[in-house]
Amino acid sequence: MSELRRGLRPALRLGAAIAVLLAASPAAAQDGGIDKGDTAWVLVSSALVLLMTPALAFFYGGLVRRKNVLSILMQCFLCLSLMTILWVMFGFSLAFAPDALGGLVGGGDYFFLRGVTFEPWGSTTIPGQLFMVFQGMFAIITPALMVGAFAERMKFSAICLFMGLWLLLVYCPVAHWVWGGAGGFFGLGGDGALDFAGGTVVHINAGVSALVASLLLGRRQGYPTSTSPPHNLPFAVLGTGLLWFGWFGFNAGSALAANEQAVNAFVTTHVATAAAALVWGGLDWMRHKRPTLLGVITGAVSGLVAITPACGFVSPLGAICVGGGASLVAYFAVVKLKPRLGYDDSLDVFGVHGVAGIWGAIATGLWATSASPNSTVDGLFYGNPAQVLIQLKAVAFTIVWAAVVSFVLLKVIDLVLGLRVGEHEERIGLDLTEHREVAYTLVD
Amino acid sequence: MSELRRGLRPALRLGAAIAVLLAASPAAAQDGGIDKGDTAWVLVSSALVLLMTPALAFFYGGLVRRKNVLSILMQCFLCLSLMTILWVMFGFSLAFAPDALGGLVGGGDYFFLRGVTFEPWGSTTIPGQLFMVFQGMFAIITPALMVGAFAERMKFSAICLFMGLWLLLVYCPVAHWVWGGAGGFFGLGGDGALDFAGGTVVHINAGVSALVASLLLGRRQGYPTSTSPPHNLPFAVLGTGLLWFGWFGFNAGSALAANEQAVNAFVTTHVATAAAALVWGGLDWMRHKRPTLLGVITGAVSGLVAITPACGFVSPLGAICVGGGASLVAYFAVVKLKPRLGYDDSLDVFGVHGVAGIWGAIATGLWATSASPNSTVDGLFYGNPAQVLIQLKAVAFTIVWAAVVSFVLLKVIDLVLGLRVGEHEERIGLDLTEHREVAYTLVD
Amino acid sequence: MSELRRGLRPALRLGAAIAVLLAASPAAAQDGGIDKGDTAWVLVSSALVLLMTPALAFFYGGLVRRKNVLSILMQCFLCLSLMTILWVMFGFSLAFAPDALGGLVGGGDYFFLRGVTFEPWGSTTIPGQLFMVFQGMFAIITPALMVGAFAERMKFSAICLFMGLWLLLVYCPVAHWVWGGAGGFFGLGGDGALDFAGGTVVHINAGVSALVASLLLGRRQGYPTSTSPPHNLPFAVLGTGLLWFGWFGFNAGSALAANEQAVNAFVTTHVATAAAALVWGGLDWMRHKRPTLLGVITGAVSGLVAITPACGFVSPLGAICVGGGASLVAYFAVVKLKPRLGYDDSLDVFGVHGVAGIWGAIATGLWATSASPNSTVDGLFYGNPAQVLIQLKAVAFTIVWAAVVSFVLLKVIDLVLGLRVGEHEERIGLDLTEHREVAYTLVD
Amino acid sequence: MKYVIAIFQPDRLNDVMARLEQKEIHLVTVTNVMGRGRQKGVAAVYRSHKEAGSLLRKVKIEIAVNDEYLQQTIDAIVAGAHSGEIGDGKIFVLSLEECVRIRTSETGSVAIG
Amino acid sequence: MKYVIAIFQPDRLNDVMARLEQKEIHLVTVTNVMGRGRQKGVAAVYRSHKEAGSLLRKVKIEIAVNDEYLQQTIDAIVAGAHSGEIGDGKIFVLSLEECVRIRTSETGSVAIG
Amino acid sequence: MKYVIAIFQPDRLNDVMARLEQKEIHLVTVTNVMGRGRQKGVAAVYRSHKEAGSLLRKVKIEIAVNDEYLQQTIDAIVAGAHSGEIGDGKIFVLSLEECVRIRTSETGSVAIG
Ligand SMILES: Nc1ncnc2c1ncn2[C@@H]1O[C@H](COP(=O)(O)OP(=O)(O)O)[C@@H](O)[C@H]1O
Ligand SMILES: Nc1ncnc2c1ncn2[C@@H]1O[C@H](COP(=O)(O)OP(=O)(O)O)[C@@H](O)[C@H]1O
Ligand SMILES: Nc1ncnc2c1ncn2[C@@H]1O[C@H](COP(=O)(O)OP(=O)(O)O)[C@@H](O)[C@H]1O
Repeated sequence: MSELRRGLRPALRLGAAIAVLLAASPAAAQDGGIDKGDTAWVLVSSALVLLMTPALAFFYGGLVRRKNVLSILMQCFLCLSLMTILWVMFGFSLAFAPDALGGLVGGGDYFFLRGVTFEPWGSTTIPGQLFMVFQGMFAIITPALMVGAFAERMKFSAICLFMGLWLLLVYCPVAHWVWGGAGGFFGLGGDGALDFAGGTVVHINAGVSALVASLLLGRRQGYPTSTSPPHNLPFAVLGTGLLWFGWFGFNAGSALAANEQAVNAFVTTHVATAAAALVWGGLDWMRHKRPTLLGVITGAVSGLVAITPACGFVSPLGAICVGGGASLVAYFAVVKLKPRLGYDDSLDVFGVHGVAGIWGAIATGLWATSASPNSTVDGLFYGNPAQVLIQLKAVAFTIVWAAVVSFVLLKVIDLVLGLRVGEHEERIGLDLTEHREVAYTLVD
Repeated sequence: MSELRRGLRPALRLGAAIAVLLAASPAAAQDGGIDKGDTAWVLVSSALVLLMTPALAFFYGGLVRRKNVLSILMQCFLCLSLMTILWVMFGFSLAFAPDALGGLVGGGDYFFLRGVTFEPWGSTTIPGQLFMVFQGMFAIITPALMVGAFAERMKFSAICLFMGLWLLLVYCPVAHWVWGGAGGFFGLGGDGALDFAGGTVVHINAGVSALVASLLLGRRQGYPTSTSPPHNLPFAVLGTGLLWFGWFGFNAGSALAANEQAVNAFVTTHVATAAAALVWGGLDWMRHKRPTLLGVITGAVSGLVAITPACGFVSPLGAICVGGGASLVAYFAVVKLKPRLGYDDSLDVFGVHGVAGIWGAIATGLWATSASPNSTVDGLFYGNPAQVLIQLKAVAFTIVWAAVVSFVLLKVIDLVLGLRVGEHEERIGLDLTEHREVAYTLVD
Repeated sequence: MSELRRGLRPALRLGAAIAVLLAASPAAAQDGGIDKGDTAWVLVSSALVLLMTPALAFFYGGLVRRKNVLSILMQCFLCLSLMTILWVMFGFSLAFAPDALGGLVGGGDYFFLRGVTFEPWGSTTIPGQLFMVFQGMFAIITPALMVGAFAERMKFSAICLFMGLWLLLVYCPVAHWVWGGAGGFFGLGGDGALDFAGGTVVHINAGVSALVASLLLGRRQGYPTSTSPPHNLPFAVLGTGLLWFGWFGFNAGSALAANEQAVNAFVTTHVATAAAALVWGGLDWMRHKRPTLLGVITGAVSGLVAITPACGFVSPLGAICVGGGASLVAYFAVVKLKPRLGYDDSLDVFGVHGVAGIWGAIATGLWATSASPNSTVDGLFYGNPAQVLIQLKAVAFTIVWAAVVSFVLLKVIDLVLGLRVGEHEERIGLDLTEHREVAYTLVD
Repeated sequence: MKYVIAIFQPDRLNDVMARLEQKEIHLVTVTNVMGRGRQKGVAAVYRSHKEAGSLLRKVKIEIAVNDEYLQQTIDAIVAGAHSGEIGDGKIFVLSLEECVRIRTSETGSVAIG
Repeated sequence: MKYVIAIFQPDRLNDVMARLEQKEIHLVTVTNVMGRGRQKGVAAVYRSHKEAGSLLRKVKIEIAVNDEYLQQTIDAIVAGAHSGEIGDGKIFVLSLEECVRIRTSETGSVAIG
Repeated sequence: MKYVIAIFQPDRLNDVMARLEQKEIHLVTVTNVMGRGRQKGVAAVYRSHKEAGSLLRKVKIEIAVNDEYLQQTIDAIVAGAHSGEIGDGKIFVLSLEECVRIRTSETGSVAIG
């Protein structure tokens, strides 16, 4: 978000201005450029993003079989707890400290939050600790997104190890390039790749790694002939509702201020999601003579994914295109591509997050407009074709890094622990075999 | 809310004042009277109101039979997506653009959000786009409220068509009269009908239309003898909890600022809801020797409905009366009126939203007090009997418009598409026949 | 929070300063030291704390048997409604009005909210009514916490009576000592017991009373041999997710401002919870060769409990210790102590809230550091051993008061109404016998 | 003694129970089942993946009766469950060798009612 | 061979299972059912709409045994499920013609255990 | 006529149903059950409280067939449910005295199909 930063400057100059203005009063000194309104908004946004992980747990958990629902929820709570600790110890530093290894990753300056203060972060008007925890919520949900690809067959121990390493070796570097690095992307990002709230860092990253994981894990028993329908669709719908709600913190919160840019991100996020839900529903209707609810919520999530990198840069009408397009590409990936290639990405993490994420990153290069508040960049449709190439480059970098590192990690873990549970365990279900619990009593 | 507007002015004069105060600094020019604290609060409120629609989906979904729960959730998600798109394209303009057709509705000035900027909206201190999206959330949930009346028997295609037209032809005009029109109510509202957060526009509107719909649709098979109990009461309770939570955004957010008026609306909303829940529980206890949970949550929702128009104008103690009274009238409507008249308003949309909404509008005229922050109007109990008549007139206008237009719409749609699914489809359930899905697996 | 108050002063002096600064403008006069950003944050926090009670209802409800889930939800909604009314009528005054009975409790000055205005509360920058409703949310959830100890066997009528009296006779006095009293703790607290967001008032208070209740009620039929597993673990997980989300309002909101202290409380709350979840999961893993999800969520709640009194005073790294330690002590209490002593604290209210609450209060005395924003006190590990004793005294006072008064109340109610339902009712389940409802249909 | 098993449409349960009441047959055990019959199930679709002819919800009731009650039990069920449409269901009769009332340990015909 | 069907109070399941264990009867199939018996169900009320005498939760177990095990099976169930209160339930015994163990395709008595 | 009851692993249901289809046995009733068999259940643990050998999810199907169809019904079930592992389950055959199709009131063999 070197770009985002730039985007923010005006707002921040303003923040500074206020500080100056108040410098006369004792208050000012004490307050040191922290804006109460901005702080309130980012506090709330952090809470909203936290909620997205339980929300995701239900979105995924409702789609698996009864015997595996707890394993999904457990893996999401693993992310909530493990990633948080890793983040405050190493992750934040690796992502946001000054360059190390020539910008591949951040240095150790902030290990254990050393030097992360309550002073305004960078040129923002919120405390550094708040920026840290807000970003920490992103570091929780991103690995959690991959859970949908492992579903119903991966060893919990292997998941713990993989998730932890993945955060440090895949997420943090990419986050550093896009948001934390001086030049970003090994200095290449200097040319201004746009990613407002995490299209590359979060969705492409997780989506591609998920694909790799599902290929290495292999298919579930009986896939595709006799896998069973979602055991509790209302749970998936509940998850979607909470995701939509939380995503406002994810996207609009990324403005790091309660300003016009946040409002723009809020509006575009909402509109794109609605458009995507409509499109997927329509495709179902045409294809199966009935619109399905699972289709509509899958579309909504695809729209949320695609608008993530774009939300601060496009207009509400542009957002309709970004969202609508997201459902088209994701629908194609889920309904045509996956069956054809025959991999078992159980809950379509790649189809929804990977493919719609890539679409979103590109679409940002198409519909970005400098008319958006605090934004200075135009996309193809506003006369700046170059931006598309810049976006493509960022996408390519992310895909390659995520794919290669995830592949290596999984191979190694397979040797050390083994990735997959036994046939018998898979049949009985992970809840009982991996966690010694049953989700619902049949008789009590 | 011409009245509300007036109510807001002081706060806004203040906002202006600040702008003046800061005008010296470059910041000010750039900030143009946007208040970060107010913006943060309305951003959050918009998210809270969005959450109310999934919440409503679970409140309703838990009360129907297993075989129809998805159809309810689907209809709510239809509102989330379709209404959003219609709103940005036409709805907002029809509701909030300068008068057209002599104030019957807004003009086309804001079609496709043309001219909706990030400058402060009207005399508020929040960006116009934020006001637009906040109001858009109201346009989503209002039609969704009617879902409870169609439940378990209406064709999805007919619902899509009806909902869309209803938004443009019923909701937008009434919203324009009450909040968007110069004089409001064809200039009659100039005399100051009070509706803080949508008693007439939202609840009476939806409640009355719901009654019309349930009359035209006719009863469900086996009603009333062999309709079955709520298939999942905890879902209905979950929905209620989330509604209560989201309603703070709905009511306190309608102050469009984080000011004393918002606080008053927050407190009265909370108190009225509690009182209503207690009263309904008590009535159950007296009548059936046991308080029922369904009674308590129904009471809570009735209280939320009734306080909606009043929340900014009454005192906390007044709110206890508004809420308690709401349960009394709604209880009567649901328990006595409906069985007597024998219509099948499946989930009591009319009883709860219509009747309690009417009560709330009238009660506003009884307990309104100019002692409330930013408020200038007194009700009957504070020496201004006239206000009751003004309220009644507003109610009457809304009822007539909603009833007549909804009736015509439904009749036409019945001819074009047919309103009701076949007997066999109704028996199998709408989830499978209208959406090709099953909510819960029995065996997996 | 005499201490907290002190902690706040700087910020408040600042607030004042701003007022002075703006005094020139008409705005100022009108605004009277209310800060929009702070108000926005506390409005949101109040809504978040409200959500915690439905969240708790699901956390508990998922853990009981199908036949009793509604009784749990009902008892939580009883708190939502009854406590709210009692609070506005008497509770707030008893807790926060000037001393009566020599500081044992607050006087009647604020009965029926008389004299509770929209002017800034005390030295804060938020309206008095907002402070009142924010505190009211605490008065709702605290009694609700005890529901887990009564579960599956207590008469609803007895619960109503007990809860109401408990609020006025146990909660309000302790709240007055800790937060509302001049000197606090009969003037003893003057030496500065630390309780940022309610370790003593909320968790120890409820936990100890819950233990007393479970002892007086006796065990459920068939406990411990044939009690059955959680009927719906996903519900408990949903509750935990929402609790984690809402707790940010509970803890960070207790700063009563969107300032650095709120940020510190937010970060420590999040980190402690994550650490606690990890530790409990680890203990399970070691003890049963598998980590259980119920263990992880129980750990998370223990962490949230323990960090509550500490969140504003400790550092993020200190929070890891507070949280990790919480799981250790709570695990011991739940897994070893309870079976040994053989009481049936059905859902471990004492083990989780009582024990982890006591740990948290003590831990505050260990890890408190004046380096935290707006904080002036150091704990043992920062060279001030005295603080531990001060904390222990506060804990002791709370335990004694809660235990004695609860014991008396329950004994009296047992005589008047009887505490426990009949054997037959208990077998059939409270949903049907106490509330005439069934949670889930088996056939419809 | 006979053991009667009947499978029919869930929404007919109330009618059937009522009919049985009338005939003084009070004791019934009800189970939630899924059935595949003549009435081919509608195929469910999840992300465009068709679930082959999914099973339909049905309800199963079991009634142990003395031989003289058999006919009216069957009649009551048919009367309550009949709609003439495919999917109405079936009634199966098995012979019951012994019956024990747990509360009293009575056996045979007396224990049935 | 006999096919034993027993219906009793859900909260008795653990006891019954334990008793059966003692008698070395390990193989059991359990189903969640609802029953209307002597013990009249409590009427549920939804928004003041009374649900006529609602069904009560019961649990049903099925056990296939060889004839010589029949008596002790019945005894074990009675011992575990008996409370002397209305609602205790019933045991039904049907004759079992054939039994096949899917894993080994063994049939008859040997396949039962 | 025979009344066939089979209990097997839930994840085998699709295979079994398919096999039955092939043999033109279309009418089946499926129930969700829990079983305790040879295959000892894994003990579940809640807050370190062990649930003694918990029951495992199984699925039960019931099929009424005419005698001549019996063997192929059994074969189809075995073919679909067999995995050779403990837990595969059982098939039980009872004699069926009467069968009534509710829709038409037909009885006997004709009513079965
Ligand atoms: N021969 C049978 N064996 C087991 N169950 C059966 C049999 N015949 C019907 N059923 C059950 O009865 C239900 C209704 O049967 P169906 O054939 O649809 O009714 P109809 O005969 O009126 O068309 C089926 O779904 C199935 O559950
Ligand atoms: N004749 C019967 N046929 C089918 N089910 C029965 C029969 N008698 C009892 N049951 C089942 O047993 C349960 C308990 O029966 P009930 O009459 O209440 O017990 P008790 O005979 O001890 O009073 C009933 O709810 C019902 O499910
Ligand atoms: N004698 C029996 N009576 C009732 N149910 C049985 C009986 N034998 C097996 N079952 C059912 O079949 C299921 C599988 O039985 P199991 O013994 O595990 O299979 P296998 O014989 O292949 O080891 C059991 O869980 C139980 O539900």
